[in-house]
Formats: sequence, structure tokens, C-alpha cells
Amino acid sequence: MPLIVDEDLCTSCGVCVDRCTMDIIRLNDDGFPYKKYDECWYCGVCEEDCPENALIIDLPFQVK
Amino acid sequence: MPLIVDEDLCTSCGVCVDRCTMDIIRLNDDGFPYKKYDECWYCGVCEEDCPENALIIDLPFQVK
Amino acid sequence: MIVIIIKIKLTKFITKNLYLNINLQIMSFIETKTKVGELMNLETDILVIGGGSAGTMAAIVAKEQNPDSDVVIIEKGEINRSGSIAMGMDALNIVVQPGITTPELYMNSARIATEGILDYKPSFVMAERSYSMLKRLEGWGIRFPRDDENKYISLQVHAKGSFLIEMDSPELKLVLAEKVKEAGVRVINRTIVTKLLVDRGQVNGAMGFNLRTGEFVVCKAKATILANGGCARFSLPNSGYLYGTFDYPGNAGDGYSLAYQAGAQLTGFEYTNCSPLIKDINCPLLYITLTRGAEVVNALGETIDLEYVSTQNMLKELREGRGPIFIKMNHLPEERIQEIERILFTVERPIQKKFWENRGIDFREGLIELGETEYQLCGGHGLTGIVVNEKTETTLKGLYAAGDVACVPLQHLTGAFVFGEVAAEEAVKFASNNDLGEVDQNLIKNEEQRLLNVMDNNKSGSISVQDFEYKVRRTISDYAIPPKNEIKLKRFLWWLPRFRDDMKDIQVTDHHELSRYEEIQFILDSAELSVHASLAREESRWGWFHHRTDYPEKDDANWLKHVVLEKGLKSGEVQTLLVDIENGGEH
Amino acid sequence: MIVIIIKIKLTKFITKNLYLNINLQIMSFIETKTKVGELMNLETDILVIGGGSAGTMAAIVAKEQNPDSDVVIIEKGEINRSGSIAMGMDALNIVVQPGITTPELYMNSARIATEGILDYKPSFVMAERSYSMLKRLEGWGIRFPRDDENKYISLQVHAKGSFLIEMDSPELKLVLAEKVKEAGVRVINRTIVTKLLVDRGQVNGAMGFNLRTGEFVVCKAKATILANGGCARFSLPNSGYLYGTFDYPGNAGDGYSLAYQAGAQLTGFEYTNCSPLIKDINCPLLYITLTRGAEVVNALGETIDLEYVSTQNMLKELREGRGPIFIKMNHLPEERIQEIERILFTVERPIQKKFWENRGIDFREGLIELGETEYQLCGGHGLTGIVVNEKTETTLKGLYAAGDVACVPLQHLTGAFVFGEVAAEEAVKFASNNDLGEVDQNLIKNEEQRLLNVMDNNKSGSISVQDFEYKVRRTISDYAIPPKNEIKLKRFLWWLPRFRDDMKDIQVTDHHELSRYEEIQFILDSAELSVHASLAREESRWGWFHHRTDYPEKDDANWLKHVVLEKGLKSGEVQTLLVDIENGGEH
Repeated sequence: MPLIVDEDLCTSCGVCVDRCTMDIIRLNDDGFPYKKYDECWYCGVCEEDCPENALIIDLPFQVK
Repeated sequence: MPLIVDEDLCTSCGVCVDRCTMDIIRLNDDGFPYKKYDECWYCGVCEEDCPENALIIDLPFQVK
Repeated sequence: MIVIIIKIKLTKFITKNLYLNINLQIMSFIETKTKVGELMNLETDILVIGGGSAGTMAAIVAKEQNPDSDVVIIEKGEINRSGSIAMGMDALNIVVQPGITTPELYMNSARIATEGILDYKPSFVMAERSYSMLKRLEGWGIRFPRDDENKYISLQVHAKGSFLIEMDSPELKLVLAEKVKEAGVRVINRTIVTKLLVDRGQVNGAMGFNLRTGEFVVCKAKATILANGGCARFSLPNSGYLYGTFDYPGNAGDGYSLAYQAGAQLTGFEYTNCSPLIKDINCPLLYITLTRGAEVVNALGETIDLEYVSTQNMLKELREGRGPIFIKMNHLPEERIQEIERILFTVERPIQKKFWENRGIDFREGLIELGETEYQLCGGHGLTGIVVNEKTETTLKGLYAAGDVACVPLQHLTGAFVFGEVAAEEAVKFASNNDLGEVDQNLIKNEEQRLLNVMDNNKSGSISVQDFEYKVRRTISDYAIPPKNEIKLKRFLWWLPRFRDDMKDIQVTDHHELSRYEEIQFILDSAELSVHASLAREESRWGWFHHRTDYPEKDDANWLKHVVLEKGLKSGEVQTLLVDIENGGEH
Repeated sequence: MIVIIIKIKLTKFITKNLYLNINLQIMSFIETKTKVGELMNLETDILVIGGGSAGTMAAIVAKEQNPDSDVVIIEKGEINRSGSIAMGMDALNIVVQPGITTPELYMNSARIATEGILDYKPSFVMAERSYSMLKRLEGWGIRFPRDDENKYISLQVHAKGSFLIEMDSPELKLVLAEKVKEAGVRVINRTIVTKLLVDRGQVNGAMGFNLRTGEFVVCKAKATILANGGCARFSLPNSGYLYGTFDYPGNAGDGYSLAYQAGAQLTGFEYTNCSPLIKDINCPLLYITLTRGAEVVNALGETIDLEYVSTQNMLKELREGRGPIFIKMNHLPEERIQEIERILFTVERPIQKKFWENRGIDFREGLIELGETEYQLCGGHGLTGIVVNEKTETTLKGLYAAGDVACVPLQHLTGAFVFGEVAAEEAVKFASNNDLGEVDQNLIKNEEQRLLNVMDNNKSGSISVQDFEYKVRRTISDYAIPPKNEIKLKRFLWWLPRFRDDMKDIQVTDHHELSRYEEIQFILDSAELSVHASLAREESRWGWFHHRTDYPEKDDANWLKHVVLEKGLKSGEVQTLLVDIENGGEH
């Protein structure tokens, strides 16, 4: 259940990391967000609050 | 749910690897058995057939 | 103390690499502080634990009441999007509009919905203050749509009266966070509270840690408001996915456990409740669709009779083998469908849009299968919480409780806001007459040491926090939810000390995992309280939610009472008391 | 072809490091061949797929019948400890002892137990040949204890007659493997069969791969015996642990899928059955304890009436809210407890000893909680399998089936052995009159390419095989097991093509994982067959196991029939036929 990141749009601003309601997003070595922990509630905040619309979340496999 | 191996007794003979009914045991770099895959049926064959009685299996956490 | 907020405006002209470097530095700074041991020492007038609907309202109103008082919010997430309404809500469920409905009428409805387990005063106060709360929110820019006659659009989901008022507010939580900031409230984000500071029955603040940096946080306070939600992570969701819960899964019973361990009284823990929501994903849609003409049909094609929106009737269909049940909308006009879609896909859980696209289902044709959610404990959707009076006072001096953590049955979002307001008023009054209480430094040292010990001892544990939680919650599913009986409930009590002991085998490698470890303790405490309450209530009540196979009947003669729980002063065990219902269940 | 067996005798004088080096070399040799692409090309007279109870017996007897015939066993595990009886068994469940019971009496019992869904001839043949099978095993050194009067110890678990004979044989499987070796059978271990070779309705062997080395294995054969078990990995165990099943989880419905895809007929797939066994661990103990005086009590303390060992009665207690249920033994004399412990802790699932020690439960005091196992499909414990006659002939020329994979209802271990014997006799006869059939080389190339493609395309899949299987089996739990109805069953059919399509997202990084990937296909095929059969049978039968809420009654007038399934020649879809029961359910 990955985050789908448009690397051309993402500015590595970290808003998704800041806002994630379950504290599961971090930036990887290239500065792009990924789910470090498998605890997504699919609240949609990361996608909604991304200032560049660079991010799409996929639903966890077990619930989709 | 680890295999508990008595490293003094284990001769790295590989019988546990050979006999495992779910094909989940391998020898690590030190020649000692470990569960490479989390698919133990706790049949007990590895423990029973070990010629040195060097091996004890623990039950998977979810069923014990 | 001065809070410095650094805000870097993003512009498209700054190169991406610059951002990247800045942010990587910030991130690595965050990640390298990997030990509890750093200390943040705070003092405040009013500490609010939990920055969701109730907590933000409490903090804002406290500053309104006394701009000179210092107010701190400690929030486990991040205040802009924390709590259960991260993505807004579609309605205020309980609003008594002057001239249209009355608090008394609401009380009639609520008493039916709770089968009489309802104290008069708190619920009445909520109803009474609900309209001014709507006006407050409207004043802050929250939209409450009106019809052609310029009336708020209301819908009937209660037995008597249309109390539900439509609200169009995807940005509700952002607005609240902005108001918090404007008010000058100090916000400590990403910090989990693990213990209240208590001295001789008075609460003097709280302790916890930052779940990214591990910084140990101690906050002394003249008054403390618990507003950190119910227990959403109770039994196992059907999907097996631990976080696929109806309510926000950050709510792990934190507040129940904190209050219980501090010595407060709690009640309603026998009412383990669930809902029929979208199967697998567990997102809500009942009120939104059913109030707009949707029907519920069972596997035999029969329309389920819903006098009003009764989830119990639907769950019965599932239990009695007439499942699956579905929401059917293909008879609705196109504009109604679009209205439903607009609400469902923009507010509360907008991810639904993606879900239905992926499933290839269009409401115009396809049926929406409903499934039973996990069971939860909650003051908002249920009857569970800390004992409070109409002033949000708990049984501990200096401790107030508002929102899902407090037992004002079925209070929904309205209750969170109204009692956030009330808690602020009361806490400000209390704080103005009190100094910072005494704090035993050993309490603080012990809590820090306990957390340090877990980080030290659990590094190489053999069980992941998720595997552990799975077994705990599966065992809750096996023994602590309906159908209940004495033997099942006692089986859970057999497991409890084993689980607590087995926690030494949980692997904890960073402070994020430490927070999940702490949450498992909250879940176990919540379950312990629930099981004791369920054992105590030797009857069945609130339909299926406290159905005991060994006492299958409701017994009003003997059991129109609260089961109240508290920690035994000497035994350290759960004590149960039977307490009469305020106004004898009548008014 | 000559099989060279290298046996290095272990002595304590050889240094450990030497062992280590030898073994590490072997292991690294095994692990480095990580591509399907190597080819093992075999030809044989008789190919036995599955080296468990039925398969080893078939191979041994085939060599007995014609020592000149070449016999190959392809086994997914390793022959010394493969199949469902890796650690031995405590009893032969069905033995007709001359002068004590009769095949006719057994048929009466079996007809009651199967509610009439029983062909006369195969079950009769099994009963008839059961005593000589006991004698054969005894001749091989398997111990059947006798009482003071020198009679075999028999216990009654059937409605009529004591057919269960005690057996004391922890080493049963090792003895069978030794006999296989002595007979000169070629054994290909760690090889999963993924497809049968079929030409114009005749089976000519099989293909698969070594799940350690990835070597692609093609074995042409004059006759093929399927003996690879039922589907133990069907619905989800209550523990959520995929491999915590009652039956050996290596049985994933391999044989059902292979036979179906090859065009054979199958039957009894609507009888999804489960058992009340030790909760959480799902190990068996019912017959062993209940035949020795143990009782089953429910949560209300009532002893459950068990006219004979009826699992359906026990499951009803759980369903109707009177659970948990327990096995109670505290009234038994010490020597009886010790006898039970000796059996439980040495044979079949000796791990139980560790389980009870860990739980701190002593049978002298504690109760044993029973839980419902996952649902399974099985010819041994159930009524499901490939259509066979009393000669083990399937509906495909050259293909025989024996043991759990074949539908001889409730045949247990006796059936595996007897029909292993029968299959060998028939296959040897058939092979002596047949050459190796034609094999279309494209079939072989296509199958190899399919496997290579999975290894290539699924390297970086986003879903682990275990996560995938969890969802598949949870969905089976949701829709394909009792209580059933048309809508639920059709919901599963909605999921089927989605699951098959989603398999492209499964991560497969080695051939072990590839074998788990293939097993998911077997599980999906088994579920598809089961759902179609359940839809076809528009009545309820065999108690709870095929209970339809939309057809809740048993209807002997119209439904004393087999639902037979086969793959439609043109459609490629499941076809269902209704077939009369041999001898009209009577004899």
C-alpha cells in the first residue's frame, strides 16, 4: 500500500510528514515521502494537503 | 516464533532443513538452522528428528 | 515561554534541491534524537490533552474566558488534522433549534436510543447549548446550508424530532487549528500522554513523550482537560487490518486508561458497540444516504423496516443469516445521487470515492454492501466514558473530560464542541482559584525510567507491536464482545495478565513503536474495564451491544442503573459500583 | 535411471566445522539455482503425485504388483515426514474386523454420517479391505495394541459399531518412507506439481518445479495417481494465522485444481466442514478424549448430549451463544488421564504438550476450550473430492485418485491406505496395457514459460503472498462458508476474477514463494468449485456444513443426489451436473 509520488511535482516540503494523522510518513534519502510504518487509516490528509498535488494514496490491500 | 538452537549440540547436519514439512528452515551463515519463512505448522518434525536433540521449536505467537 | 513559529513560504522559484536539503536536515534532526532522556518541562494554567474537536474548542474558549491564562494542548498527531474529524464532517447531529424543537424533545429521543441509561443534566445542557454552538461555528466561517425558506437543512435520525443539521465543512479542523493559533494557545504536537500527574486525588498535569524525538514531556497544570477520544482499536475489524477502523485509530482508549489509572470513575463500559458501515473499508455513510431516501435490503431482497435509523435492526439481519445487507439507491433521482456523492466524496472519509472507483460500483446501479464494523468504546457513538457531570467535572479534582472520552451518551460532534466549551469555562474558573499543585518528583522519574526501560529491554523483542495487537484484539473479539456470558468474560480475564506479561517480548526499536506499545496498554486497560462492567451487569441491555446469553432479558426493575468502575485504592484492581441514574431515568 | 543415495553417517568425532562446510556448500548449491529454466525430464510407468499416506502406499504396492514397473513419487515436502501424518496417528478409524463387525454395518453408519450422500461401492470396498490393510501395516511393524483377551482395542465413534482400532505409531510415516525406498521407488522431493499432462482426455504425467532450486520437472507417465490431499487452507483460522490449520497446510487443494483443470469430474464441494478442536492451536483431540470418558460442557455448565461423537451438536452450542464449550476430564481416573496424555503428546500433534504447559493447564483440573477450526474441503474428514469409482478411476483415462483428494466420504486414514493399494493395482494393470501417451511439447513450453513469467514479472510486486492469501481466505470466510445463501455465494464469484487479476501484484522473489503463489491459485480454484456446488444445491444438507439460509430445509425428495462439477470444454467455466447416488442411496 504505497504512496504514489509524482517526483516531478514533489518539492519535499514535508507537509505530508507533518500532517499525517497516524505519523507514518517520512521522507526517503531522495527527499520523497514514503510510508515508513504500515498503519495508514487512509484519512486522505497527505493527499489533500499536499501543496503541489504531488501525492496519491492507495488503499491498504486488505480493505480495498 | 524462533527456532531455539543449542549451538553446542547442533552439528549443522541439515536434517531439520531436509525434513521440515513446510520447507521453511534454512541454515544461517554460521551453519545454524533458522526459520527463513513464517509458515510453521508446528508439526514438530524438526525437533523430533534432530539427531543431536539440539533444537526446540516455539509455537507461533498467534496460536500459543 | 515564547513560541516561535518559523514558516517558510514555498515558492516555485526556489530549486527543489534546496528544499530537499533543508528538509532532509530537519528530518534527520528529528530522527537522530532517538532516546527518551531529553526533557521538556512545561507549566501552564490549563492543559488540554488531545487537540481534536473537543480539545481545540476547549483551548479556544479558555483563552476567550481569560486571555491571560496560559493554555497548552498536547496532541498525539498534528493539530491541523488531528482527532476524528481530520477531513471535516457533514452534519452536526444534535442541534435544538429554538422554535422548532426543544431540549425536552431531544431528551425523549435520547432516552429511547440509550434504553434509559442517560443522566438528565449533561445531555440536557448539551441540547440547550447546541444552537449557540452552531452559531459560534457559523461565525467562524463553517457553512450550514439553508433551504429555500432560509432555514437550516435538518434531517431526522432520532426517534422524535429533526435534530441533525447539515454542515458543509471539509476544512472544519483547519479552521479550529487556526483559531487555536490566533488565541495564542501553545501546541505540543506528536506527543503521547502516558500518565497523569496526581497528588492526593487532584490532577496536576500530565507526562508523555514525543513519538518522533523521544523527548520526555512533563506539563504541570492548574487544571487538566482530557479530550483524547474513545477506544476505536477495540475488537478486530473483519478485514483483519488493525487500522481499518470506523473511528480514528489514533484513539486507543488513551483517555480511559489515563483517567482510570489516576483514580477517576468511569461508566458504560459494558456497551461495546458497532455499526453496519461500508464492508471492508468501514467508512460511514448511513445517515447521509438513509436520510436522503436510500433503503436497506437484505439477502432475501426484503427491505428492512427502519422506523428511524436503527443500526440494531440491520445488525440483526446479519446475525440471523439474512446477510449480506445492502444500501440501495437505484430508485433515487439523479440530483439526489449527486448530492450524496458530493457529501461522501468531500467530507469525513473522501477516500470512499477511490474505494468505489476501484470496486467499479456506481450508486446509480450497484448496491453498497454493509458490514459490521469492529466493536468500539466511545462517548460519541456509544454510552462509554469517564463519569462527568454537566460541568464536565470528573470525580478527580482538577480533571475535566469532554468529547468521546467522557460519558455523555451519543453526544456525537455536538457534545464534543459543547462540552469543550463547558470544560473551558469550568477549568478557567478552577485554575483562577488554584496554584500549581504539588508534584512528587519520584512520579516523574519513575515514568521516565519506565519508558527508558522499555526502549532498552524491548529492542530485540521477538513479536512486532502489530502482531501483538492483532492477538490482543482477536482475543477481545473472542471473549469481550456480544454474545457475552460469564465464562467468556472470565476467559478474557485469564488472558489479561498473560498479555501484560508477554509485552516484554514486543519489539520496540524507536519512539513511534514505543507509542504503539503504550497504546496496547491503553487497549488492554479499556478491555479490562469493559469486561468487568459486562460481568457486573447481569442482564442484557442496549440490544445486541450488551447481550448476555446467560441473562438474555432486559431487567428494568433491577438494572436501570449505571455500572461505575474505579481503581481500588488498596487492591489496585477494578472495583464496580452500581449507581442510580440521575432523576431515576425520568425528568 | 539410477538413484544414488549418499548417506553420511554422523559421528561425534568429525569436527563440527567440517559438517558446517559440507552443509553450507550443499545449501549454497541449493539456493543459487534460483531460476526456473533447469529441466528435469522424467519418464515412468506410474507417477504418484503426493507422498503421504495414500501416495506411499500406492507406490509400494505398485512395485509389489510389478517389480519391473518404474514408479516415481513427486512430493512437495520430503517423503519421510510428508502428508497429514508426519508424526504418526493414534488410530485406524475404520476397520471391519471379521466376526465382530461387517461392511454392511459400516455402510449403515456411514450413510447416517453422510446424510445419504454416499456411493455404495467405494465405501463398501474400503470397509471390506480394511482388515487386510491393518494386517499389512502390522506386518510392517506398526503396533496395534491388544487387550487382555488379545483383541485389538476398538472404540466406537460411529453411530453403529466399533470400527476405530487403536494404533500406536509415531514412526508410521518413517516406516512407509523406508518401504518406498526398499521397493526401489524414485522419489522427487520438494517438487510442486502445477499442471497435469493431458492429451485428448488421457492423463500422461505431470509438470512442476522444485521449490528450492526452481528446476522445472516434467514427468511423462503411463498412469498417474493423484494422492496430494484436500484443501486445508480454505477459510481463515480464528487465530488469523494462515498455517494454524487443523489439517496439514501443505494441502492447498493442489489435487482438486489439477484434476479440475485437466477436465476430471469432482463432487461434494458444497460440504465445507470444520471441527470443534483445541481453540487457537486447532489440534485434534476429540476422538481420543471422548472415547475415553471425557465430556463436553457448555458455558452454562450443561453437558452436551453426544449420542455418538457428533461435532455438529458441539458447533451448534457455539453458534447459539452457549459457547465457549470445553472438554472436561477431571472426573476421569489418573490412569485414564495418563493414557490420554501419552497418546496426545506422542502421536499426530505432539506439540500439544508444549501448548498446555505454556497455558499452565493440567487435564486433571483444567478445562480444554474447544474452538471452531477453519472450514476445509477434504475426502478424509469430509465429503469432497475427485469423482472416483471403487477402482479409484477418475473420469479421465490414466488418472487415478486416492486419499483426501478423492471423494470417498469420511474415509479417514483407512481410505488413504486402502485406495492407495487399489490405485496401485489398477494403475499397474493400465500401465501394462499402455505406452507413454502423446505429449504436446507446446503444453510443456507454455507451462514453463508461465512460471518463468511469474518469476520475472512479480519480483517487485507490492503485496506479499501471505497478505494476499489472508485476503483471499478472509473473503472465503465472508462468503463461501455457512450460513450460505445465493447472494453471499455470488459475492464471492464477483471477487474471483479480481483476485486472479490482482495476483500480478504479488511479490515473488524465490521459488519457495512461487510455490505459495501457485497454492493461492489452487485455493482460488477450490473456492470456485465450492461456491458453484453450493449454489447448485438448493437445499440444506449435512447439518451446518451446507446450510443455506434461503433453502434452510433438507429436501430428500429432490436432492438425494451428487452435485458434480467439471470444466466446460468450450466455456472454460465450471459446469454443474446432478448425478444420482449409486444404488439410490440404499443397498
